[in-house]
Amino acid sequence: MKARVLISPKKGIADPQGTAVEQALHTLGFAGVRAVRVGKVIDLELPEGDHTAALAALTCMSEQLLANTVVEAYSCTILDEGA
Amino acid sequence: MKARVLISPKKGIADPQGTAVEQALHTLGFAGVRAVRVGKVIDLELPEGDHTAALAALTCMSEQLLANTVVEAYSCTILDEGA
Amino acid sequence: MRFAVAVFPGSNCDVDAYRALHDVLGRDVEYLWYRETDLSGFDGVILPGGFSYGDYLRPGAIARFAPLMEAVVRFAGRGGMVLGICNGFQLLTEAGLLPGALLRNRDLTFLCDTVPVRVENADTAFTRCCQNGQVLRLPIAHGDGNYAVDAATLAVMEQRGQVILRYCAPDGTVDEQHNPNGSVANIAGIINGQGNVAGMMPHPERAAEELLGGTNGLFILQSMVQELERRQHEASRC
Amino acid sequence: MKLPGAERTARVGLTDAEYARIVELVGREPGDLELDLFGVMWSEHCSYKTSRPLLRLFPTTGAAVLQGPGENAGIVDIGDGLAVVMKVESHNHPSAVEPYQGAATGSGGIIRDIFTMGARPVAMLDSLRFGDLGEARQRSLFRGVVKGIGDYDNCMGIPTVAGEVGFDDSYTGNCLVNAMCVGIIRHTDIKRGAATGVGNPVILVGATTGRDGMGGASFASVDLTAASQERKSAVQVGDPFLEKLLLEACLELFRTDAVVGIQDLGAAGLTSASCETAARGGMGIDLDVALVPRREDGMVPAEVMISESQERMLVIAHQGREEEVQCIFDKWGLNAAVIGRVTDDGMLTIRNGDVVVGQVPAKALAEQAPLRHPEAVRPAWQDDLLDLDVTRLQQQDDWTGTLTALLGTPTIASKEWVYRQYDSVVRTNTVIGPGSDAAVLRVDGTDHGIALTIDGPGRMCLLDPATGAAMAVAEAARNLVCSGAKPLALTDCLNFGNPEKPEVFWQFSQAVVGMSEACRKLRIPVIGGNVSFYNETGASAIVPTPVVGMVGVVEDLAHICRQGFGEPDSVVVLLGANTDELGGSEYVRVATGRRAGRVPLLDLEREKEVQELCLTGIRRGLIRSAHDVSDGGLSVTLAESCISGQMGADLSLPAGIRPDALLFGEAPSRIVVTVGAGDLQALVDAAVEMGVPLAVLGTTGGTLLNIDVSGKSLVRAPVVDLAAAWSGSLPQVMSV
Ligand SMILES: Nc1ncnc2c1ncn2[C@@H]1O[C@H](COP(=O)(O)OP(=O)(O)O)[C@@H](O)[C@H]1O
Ligand SMILES: [Mg+2]
Repeated sequence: MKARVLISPKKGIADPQGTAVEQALHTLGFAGVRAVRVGKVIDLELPEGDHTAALAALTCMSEQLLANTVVEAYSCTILDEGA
Repeated sequence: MKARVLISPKKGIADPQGTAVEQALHTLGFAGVRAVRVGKVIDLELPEGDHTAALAALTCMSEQLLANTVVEAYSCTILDEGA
Repeated sequence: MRFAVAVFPGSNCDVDAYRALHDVLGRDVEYLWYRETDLSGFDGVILPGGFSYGDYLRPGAIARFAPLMEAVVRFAGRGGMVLGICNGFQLLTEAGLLPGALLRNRDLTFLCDTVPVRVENADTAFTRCCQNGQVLRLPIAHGDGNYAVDAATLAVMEQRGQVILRYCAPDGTVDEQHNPNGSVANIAGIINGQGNVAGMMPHPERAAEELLGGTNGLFILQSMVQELERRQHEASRC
Repeated sequence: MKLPGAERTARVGLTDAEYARIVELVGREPGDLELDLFGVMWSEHCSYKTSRPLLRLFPTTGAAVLQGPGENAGIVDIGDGLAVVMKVESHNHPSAVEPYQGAATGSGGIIRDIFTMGARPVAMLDSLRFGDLGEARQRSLFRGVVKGIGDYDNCMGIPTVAGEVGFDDSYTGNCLVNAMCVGIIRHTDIKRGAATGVGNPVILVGATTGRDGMGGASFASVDLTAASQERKSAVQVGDPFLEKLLLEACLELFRTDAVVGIQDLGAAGLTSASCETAARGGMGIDLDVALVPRREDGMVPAEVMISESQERMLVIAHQGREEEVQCIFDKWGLNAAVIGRVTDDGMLTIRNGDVVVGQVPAKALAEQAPLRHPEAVRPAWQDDLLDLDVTRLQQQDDWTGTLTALLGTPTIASKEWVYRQYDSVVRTNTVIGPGSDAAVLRVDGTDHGIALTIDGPGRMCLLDPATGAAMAVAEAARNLVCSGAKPLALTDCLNFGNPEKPEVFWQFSQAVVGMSEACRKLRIPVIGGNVSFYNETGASAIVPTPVVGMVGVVEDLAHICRQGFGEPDSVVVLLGANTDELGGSEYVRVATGRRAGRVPLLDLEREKEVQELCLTGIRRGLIRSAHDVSDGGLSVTLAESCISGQMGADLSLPAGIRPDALLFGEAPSRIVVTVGAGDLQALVDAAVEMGVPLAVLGTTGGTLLNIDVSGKSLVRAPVVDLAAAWSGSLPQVMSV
């Protein structure tokens, strides 16, 4: 099954990259854009099986490897049922 | 309103980060994980207004700046209605 | 003959390029601030290495919209010579002046080294002082040098001789073992279809003095100088 | 007697006695905000209250010293009207929490210390310590720290040219990350961090201010503690792009004469920058926190004053030049806000809009923290460490195997895995980059160069802190000499455990004494430094780790040396003498699992003579390569010279010493050099004249390293095999 982990800088953690993108968007004329935060999206495929177990595995992967939990928050979702 | 742009490597384009993450996950014992692709998630806030116009603006930002369409695909979503 | 070395916020090999052209080759060089819009009076433009806009989002993604880049696009359109080195190469692909894109290095780490590269086409304005097949030792220093392009475009580029430099073994053999960053077909440098815009990850400007470990980069820089001399000569004949 | 407000004092980490002193200095009970300021400024980190009395032992003067300790960085003359500005600083604790950002902001902080003096930074160095790389956590710290340093320095366009990495279990909970920055400046361009001239504007430039990096500070007010608690863990995030702009903007600003004084914002942020500049200038500063550009809402004055948001500087400009300053920072897209004025009352006055929220003497905050004199007691276990029965070390046959294994231990193995991630050549001044004993940079517009190194042989310091610290100085100087430079000055970073423990304070005092003595004997002044205490988790402290960063001058770039054997048929010569000492060596650690034994004798007179001979030989063009004997001993030095030069050598060592001590003992004051056969006599003559022992070991050439003793081959191996063990080790360990 397909799954997705979204990883973003935690609230209160500075995001210089987000700031730079925000400024660039302003320069391009998108004046109203605010609060830009840049994170990562990790798409992956898991063996078919139980959703709850899959989510537990994703959480485990995120805690151990995918996210740096000192500065990043993450969220996991199962995207579909079929292969 | 809050919006999100997801950016991922296009099919057929190498994804060194995805490959590295997949290998690391295998090493950690998540043997069944496949097809890992690492992209970016960009969260931002737009002035309240029309959804269609907002999506058009997001597409414009993505084409021009947020994604490099030579190697990346993107998708835009409005996350909520209220401020 | 006047060279412009572009300076974007975050450029940092602008100095390296300036020194090689000015101090070593004795050429007329000027730094050009990214807000400038006028390239008249310049014959060649160097887009230097570094981290324009901190490489945020993607290397070159934000610098591409600098006012100076509009002038560079026009300059290139008129046939002006543009060399993008490292971050400059990334910028040229982002701006659409060169095909393809530069992804994170295969091993995901920044790589500082001096590596052999083979000259694939010595019949260009940027390589005319070299021989086909000649192996140059050039410094590299990048985190995103993994050249990617779709197969169809690559086929056309190969056919037209647009690949000018490839990573190789010291004896010139091109193989995966001597590909430092995972670039498709070991590509280290390319040129556009018109032959006036080139981009490369290796730093020729850092290989211009014996004291600093070698002068192989001069083959590239001298080629540019010769081409511009040739152009001047031609212009004066008309 | 308990003073009123004493429980507030404990909250900001001060003692009752310190509180009493504050009341005396301020002339009344301090308010909450005022107490917060004292809390951070009188912390060990900012005030050096425990270390200062001892640091006075260091020799800090000399003909070449233009600025000793006390400013943001030290400055030493290198001739031609030019000077080197340098400083090393620790970022150990932040790196242990978040290795990438901790190391990155460590680089950022030390770079600001250099350009705040008016200098352009030209080189970075780093000294790192971790626990056992067999543990995943240690690998991830190592990986994160190296990437953090690389990403920051590379983006700044400052070459990282040298460094060192060591491993020991004592660093498991306390990795060490010491960063050093070196700048070059004209004497006439030196800036200082002093606020002078009544009415002159105080301008905060660079990044906006948020609640970052207040993890170290506790607050006197209970409310505030609650509000800040949530952010206490907030990791400081480095923005090298912004710092690059700040650097260029400041250097551009210095080309005008609008600046009176300037100081970076480091620990204790605006508080330390304002009270220190005021105190140095003998003036006061009156500032309004409402004028500070912020990136977060609802910050109270104490948070603004104490925030450690990165990439900010405090500029004191001449009155009337505000617009000019503004203009330059505008050009670089940076904030510049006039937040106050210089006054003549000696007070740091803090307003929030119209309301004065705090007012204390600037000098009291910056300079008058009462000194502490903790007890120093030699640890009871010190003698156990010294106890090593070398007769029980097995005298086996396979010395080649032992050497190969030693070459692969992380502490000795090639650090290319690290320095490949650093741009070591940007700005095109790097003549010798990482991979030799010292880095050499050319000095623009002259024939001269500077050589740089950073060293901290911690293994010896545990066994004998005084000798170990002296060895750090000796080894740094020796490394510079091997590259062809005359050592000029040093900056140090003293990494220790909790100084309130008498054993730790004993280690610290011993180390300072040892270092001072070495500096005096070798005539190398200390021009700045940093102390990092409290490097311990649970009950265990790190091994004492004094680290020395040193600069030397290369008179003529035509005469420099690398460590590799460069030409075949060169004569290999040992300067100095071998001893049978094995204490503290990596060999003993591998063989017994202990860091043990008496450290080898360090004879500073001998050290000096060996160095002088080597430098003379290089300057006279006799010596072709030079590499000192350090970690792993003589055989490792010889192997490294073979590997670096991709060339073998056929050698025979003087007999009379047990083979393991001969091959692996780490006695100091030894350098392996090569000379052309025709130059050998000249070198021998010089050695005799200077009274330095010297031994001809053999010749370079071929593809094998062969080491004989009394006609019997002890070590015999293809250089490619040794190279594989040495170069392959870290990449392999880190690929897991
Ligand atoms: N963290 C590091 N950063 C940059 N260079 C490093 C680092 N660690 C080691 N090096 C380089 O690797 C080489 C060997 O280091 P080291 O064994 O500590 O040398 P030495 O024993 O001569 O002091 C030196 O050139 C040094 O500068
Ligand atoms: Mg050495």
